[in-house]
Amino acid sequence: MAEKTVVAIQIIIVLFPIIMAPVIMYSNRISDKLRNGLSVLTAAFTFVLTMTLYPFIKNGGVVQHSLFEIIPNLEISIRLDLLSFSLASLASFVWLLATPYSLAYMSKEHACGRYYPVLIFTLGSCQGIFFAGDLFSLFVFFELMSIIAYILVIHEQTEEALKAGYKYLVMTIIGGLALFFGMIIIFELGGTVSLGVGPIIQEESVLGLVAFICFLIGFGMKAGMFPLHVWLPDAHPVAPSPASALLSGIMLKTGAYGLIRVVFFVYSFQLLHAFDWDDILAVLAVITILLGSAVALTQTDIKRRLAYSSISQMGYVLLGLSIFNTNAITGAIFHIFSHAFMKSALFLAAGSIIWKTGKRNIADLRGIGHQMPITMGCFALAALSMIGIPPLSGFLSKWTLALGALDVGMPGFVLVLLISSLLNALYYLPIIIPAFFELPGELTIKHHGDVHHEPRIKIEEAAPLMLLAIVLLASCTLFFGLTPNNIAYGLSRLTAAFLLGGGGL
Amino acid sequence: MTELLNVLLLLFLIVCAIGVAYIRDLLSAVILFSAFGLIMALIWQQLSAPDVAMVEAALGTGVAALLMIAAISKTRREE
Amino acid sequence: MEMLSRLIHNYFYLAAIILFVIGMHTMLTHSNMVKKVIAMNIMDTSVFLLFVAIGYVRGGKPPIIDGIGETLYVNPLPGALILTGIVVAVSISAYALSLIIKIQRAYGTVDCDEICQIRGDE
Amino acid sequence: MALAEHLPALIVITPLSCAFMAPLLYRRHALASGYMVLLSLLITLVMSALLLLKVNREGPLSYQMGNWSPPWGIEYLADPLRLYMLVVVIAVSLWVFFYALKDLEHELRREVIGWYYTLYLLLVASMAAMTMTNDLFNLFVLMEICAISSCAIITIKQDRECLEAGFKYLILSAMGTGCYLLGIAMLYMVTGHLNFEYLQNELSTAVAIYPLNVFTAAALFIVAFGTKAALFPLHVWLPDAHASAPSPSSAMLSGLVIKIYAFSLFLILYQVFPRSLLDSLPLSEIVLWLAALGVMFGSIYAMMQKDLKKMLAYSSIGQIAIIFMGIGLDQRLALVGGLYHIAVHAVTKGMLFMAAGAIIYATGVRKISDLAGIGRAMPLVLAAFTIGSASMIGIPGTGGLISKWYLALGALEIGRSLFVLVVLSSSLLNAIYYLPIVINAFMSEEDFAHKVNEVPKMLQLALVIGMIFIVVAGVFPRPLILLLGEAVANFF
Repeated sequence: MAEKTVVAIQIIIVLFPIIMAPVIMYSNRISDKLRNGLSVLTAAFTFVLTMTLYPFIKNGGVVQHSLFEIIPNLEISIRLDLLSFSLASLASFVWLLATPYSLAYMSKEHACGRYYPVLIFTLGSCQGIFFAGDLFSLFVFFELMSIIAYILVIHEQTEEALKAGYKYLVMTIIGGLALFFGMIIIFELGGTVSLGVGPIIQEESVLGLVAFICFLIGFGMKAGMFPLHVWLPDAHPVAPSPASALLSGIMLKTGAYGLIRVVFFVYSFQLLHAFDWDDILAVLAVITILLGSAVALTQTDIKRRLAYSSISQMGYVLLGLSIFNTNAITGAIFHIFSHAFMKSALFLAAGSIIWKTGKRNIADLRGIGHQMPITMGCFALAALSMIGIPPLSGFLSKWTLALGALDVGMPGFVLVLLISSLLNALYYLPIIIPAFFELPGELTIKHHGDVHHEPRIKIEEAAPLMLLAIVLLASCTLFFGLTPNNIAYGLSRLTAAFLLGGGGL
Repeated sequence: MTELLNVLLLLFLIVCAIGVAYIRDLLSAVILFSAFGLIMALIWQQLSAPDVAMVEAALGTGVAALLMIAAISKTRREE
Repeated sequence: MEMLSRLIHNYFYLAAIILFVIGMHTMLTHSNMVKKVIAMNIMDTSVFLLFVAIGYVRGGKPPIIDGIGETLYVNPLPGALILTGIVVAVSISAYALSLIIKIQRAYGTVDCDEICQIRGDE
Repeated sequence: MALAEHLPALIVITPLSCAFMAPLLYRRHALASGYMVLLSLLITLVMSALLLLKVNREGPLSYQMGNWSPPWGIEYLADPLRLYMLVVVIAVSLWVFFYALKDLEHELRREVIGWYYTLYLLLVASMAAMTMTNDLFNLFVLMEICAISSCAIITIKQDRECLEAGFKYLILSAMGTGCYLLGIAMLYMVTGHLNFEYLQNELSTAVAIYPLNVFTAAALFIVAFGTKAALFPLHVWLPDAHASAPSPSSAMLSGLVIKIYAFSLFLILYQVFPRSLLDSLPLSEIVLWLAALGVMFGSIYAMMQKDLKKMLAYSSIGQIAIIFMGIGLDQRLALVGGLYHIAVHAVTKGMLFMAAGAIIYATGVRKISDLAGIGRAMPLVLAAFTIGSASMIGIPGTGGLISKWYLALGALEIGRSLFVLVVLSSSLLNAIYYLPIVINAFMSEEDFAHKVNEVPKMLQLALVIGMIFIVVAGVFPRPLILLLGEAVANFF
């Protein structure tokens, strides 16, 4: 494929959803069906287009193309390499599943005319982040996505949602300003913010460190890194479930993606390593992992528990990033994939349960496995994968991460992974086990004198579209765990080698 | 001799200015201000600027004071 | 000491600055609006005095050429500028005074403090 | 072409002459009078643009008023920098007038609208002349004209707040001009010149002999222009004056009038004081610190406001401080940022005031808390408000980002990261008080409680033009930035 075609396809991938957003908004006036159809169509089209880039990527192609110059030395440019393709394909895939899921889920919700355009717009800006060829365009799309996602967060418009949304917004803006500060320091030091010129910062300087910390703040905020995670457990649960799935599954990853770009393309990772700047990242990552898991234990709302779990899972990615060897980076990137599948599946399953039964409290979920076996089965599969039970994808990513940690002689990190897995088990199993092996609360009370009588529980699954998305995502965790030579793992390996090899520059 | 006269006039000016600041009766303040203006015109004459002196006497003192008196008559006299 | 003697030597400048400070002080501290306008005029006039004093040449004649062939004139430029200045100052005070009359109609007082009180009560 | 030589004078004379025809025509034909004003501003804009092109091609043009050559005559200088400001002034006035045409019918009594046109054009003419004049005393006279006319377009509404605010403004601005005149006297005393260029030549030697005079003059200038441009802590007059005035006046005052004084101070600092003096005196340092304080305090005050227009007025204090910061940092890139911000903020704040005016026009609501849910009732107006807020915060794609970018870059270049933080925290503070308004307007659950009248097409069109400009300034700033970069290069 010629470079020009690739650039054109990328531009279409980014702009098409953004342009479709107002169209969808307008179509809402004509009919709901048209609106829904257009939304799904846009998501599907974006996914297909993204996948067409695969042959180009498989041949090791890298594109860095400057579109136009805003002010001298500051341009909007586009980049395609293994890393951006991995993330972009992942994002469009999850969107492809979450959009049809929304059709069913949102049928009970208000203000759909606002929800779909925003959902699709966020897709476009997400792809923009992954395809950005310089820090500035990355920043632009990052801010665009963050601010638009605000509308998803506050969709319910309850007091609680508005409060969480405000927190989210303020934190986002602080993060954006930190990014701006970091970016301007890079521009000052290196005279450019392009990602295509190799590591811009190769010498140690105080400003360089300040910029690094700024990037940590800006991207770390989005990735839910301690101590900037405070917005996350409030914002993710209040959003509608498909939006939560996207927020946790994909948008957290944009932060991780930004950090990867910064670590490998803005700084030379040898520099970070030589001056121990990577230790900041490692320490924060460890705290994030342990804290996220520990707090998740105390949560009683299922979506809040999932949100805290996201924090700890993002810690793995950051941890992998702070260890500069192939295994660890592979683990980090593969964990981005597997966490996206697992967490989206979990959130969507939780959403189905809430949609069907209105139950959010974990204590009320006893016996739900009898009522919604498929949904809960998928939930269990994803949760087990989270814990790291062998044939699932979560195991594979943790295993690779652990290998990477051992390669550099850091068994402490392996210990952290083990502790966190244990904690994961501690907070996921109490959801799964009662769901399957106990009876629903109201039935137990009714029949407490008559234990022998096995009550019949009617199977009431959520809408088929919702089931489809959940089942597909859950089977992904199984598939990518069972076959170590799958596309996601392969991409992760290639990307890790590509990043450590100097980013193909 | 002229130096002495100049100094005296300037002292007068300062006294008038301070007087304007302290007198609570606005009409008296305006009258003091006119005196101030006229002394100023004299000083400018001393400084060989007769044109400025004339304008000051006519506009700065005459018209301005007239306007102020008009304003006071429409509002109130004491501060 | 040297500075003091220089100041006394340039007593016009000194007086102008003193007047300027008195005018400004009166303008900013008194709450009556008419008083403010009078003080504003004093302040402006003092600067004009300074200007004219700058242009003055000791023993110079007014810059009127009468054909007799005087040799020493005072600098005519400050005078010309000050003419403009006086006109501008008078128009500003006329405008301010007209505002005062309107304010009297609107608030029933021309005292800044009282107006603040009235607005605070609202 | 003979006419081209006289463009600097024509640019001032055209609005000036129309100023006196407008009220006469208004009595016969109200509509025609408005369009005549519009036309005269348009012609002035075309002339300014022509002049800018000509100067860009042939180099700076010096115009002697009445053929009296400097140092005695008044010289108007047309160099790219001043013409940039001139074009901003005329273009924004034209745009605001476009809005004013319809809005005034609502805000003022019919009899005075003709006079409003006069005052408006006087203001424009004086500002246009202020950008070009190369003579300190002429600048003084123009400042007084500007002060009277801007004060008059506040008080023309004749309600209590306007009158009081107008008087406060008048007195403080008289103090400012008094200080300025004293400063001129100080400089005239030691140099005998009023022309910028001659002053600069003379001052480099005079400062060694009479340092006190020159220092005092510099201090007086900072106080004078600081008062006029509402540099913290001399801003006390601004909030009342800008908030109570009719909306087009607010847009003009906040958008242009305070900036013209900031620009004049900039010209005096860089074109009157020789470079050696600027390096040896902490002038820019003082301006810089006052600006930094102003950025913080302006935003903090704005946060506490309940009235929409008052909030916008306080936010102007923070934004003008950003411009002063560009001047105070004394660095080429920062200066470009500050000057670019003049144009960006002129349009942004103008548009925000217009949006506020349109809201008041249609609903009569002024309180921020009453705006909940208004976004669905008046989407276009609130869209404009949103874009304006975004530019205030410095969200990518709006002009606000570009000026902040250059300011931050300049501050980093000379190793003063502290001021980068100040710029960034101003963004954050802006976000904290602008965003809730926008969010409440669009997201609030309850329907808008007040009756909504239709906003006239002209008002909407004016808002659309503003939005387009802000986005263009954020996406294609290159030519302007290059122009400014070249124009300020010879100051360093």
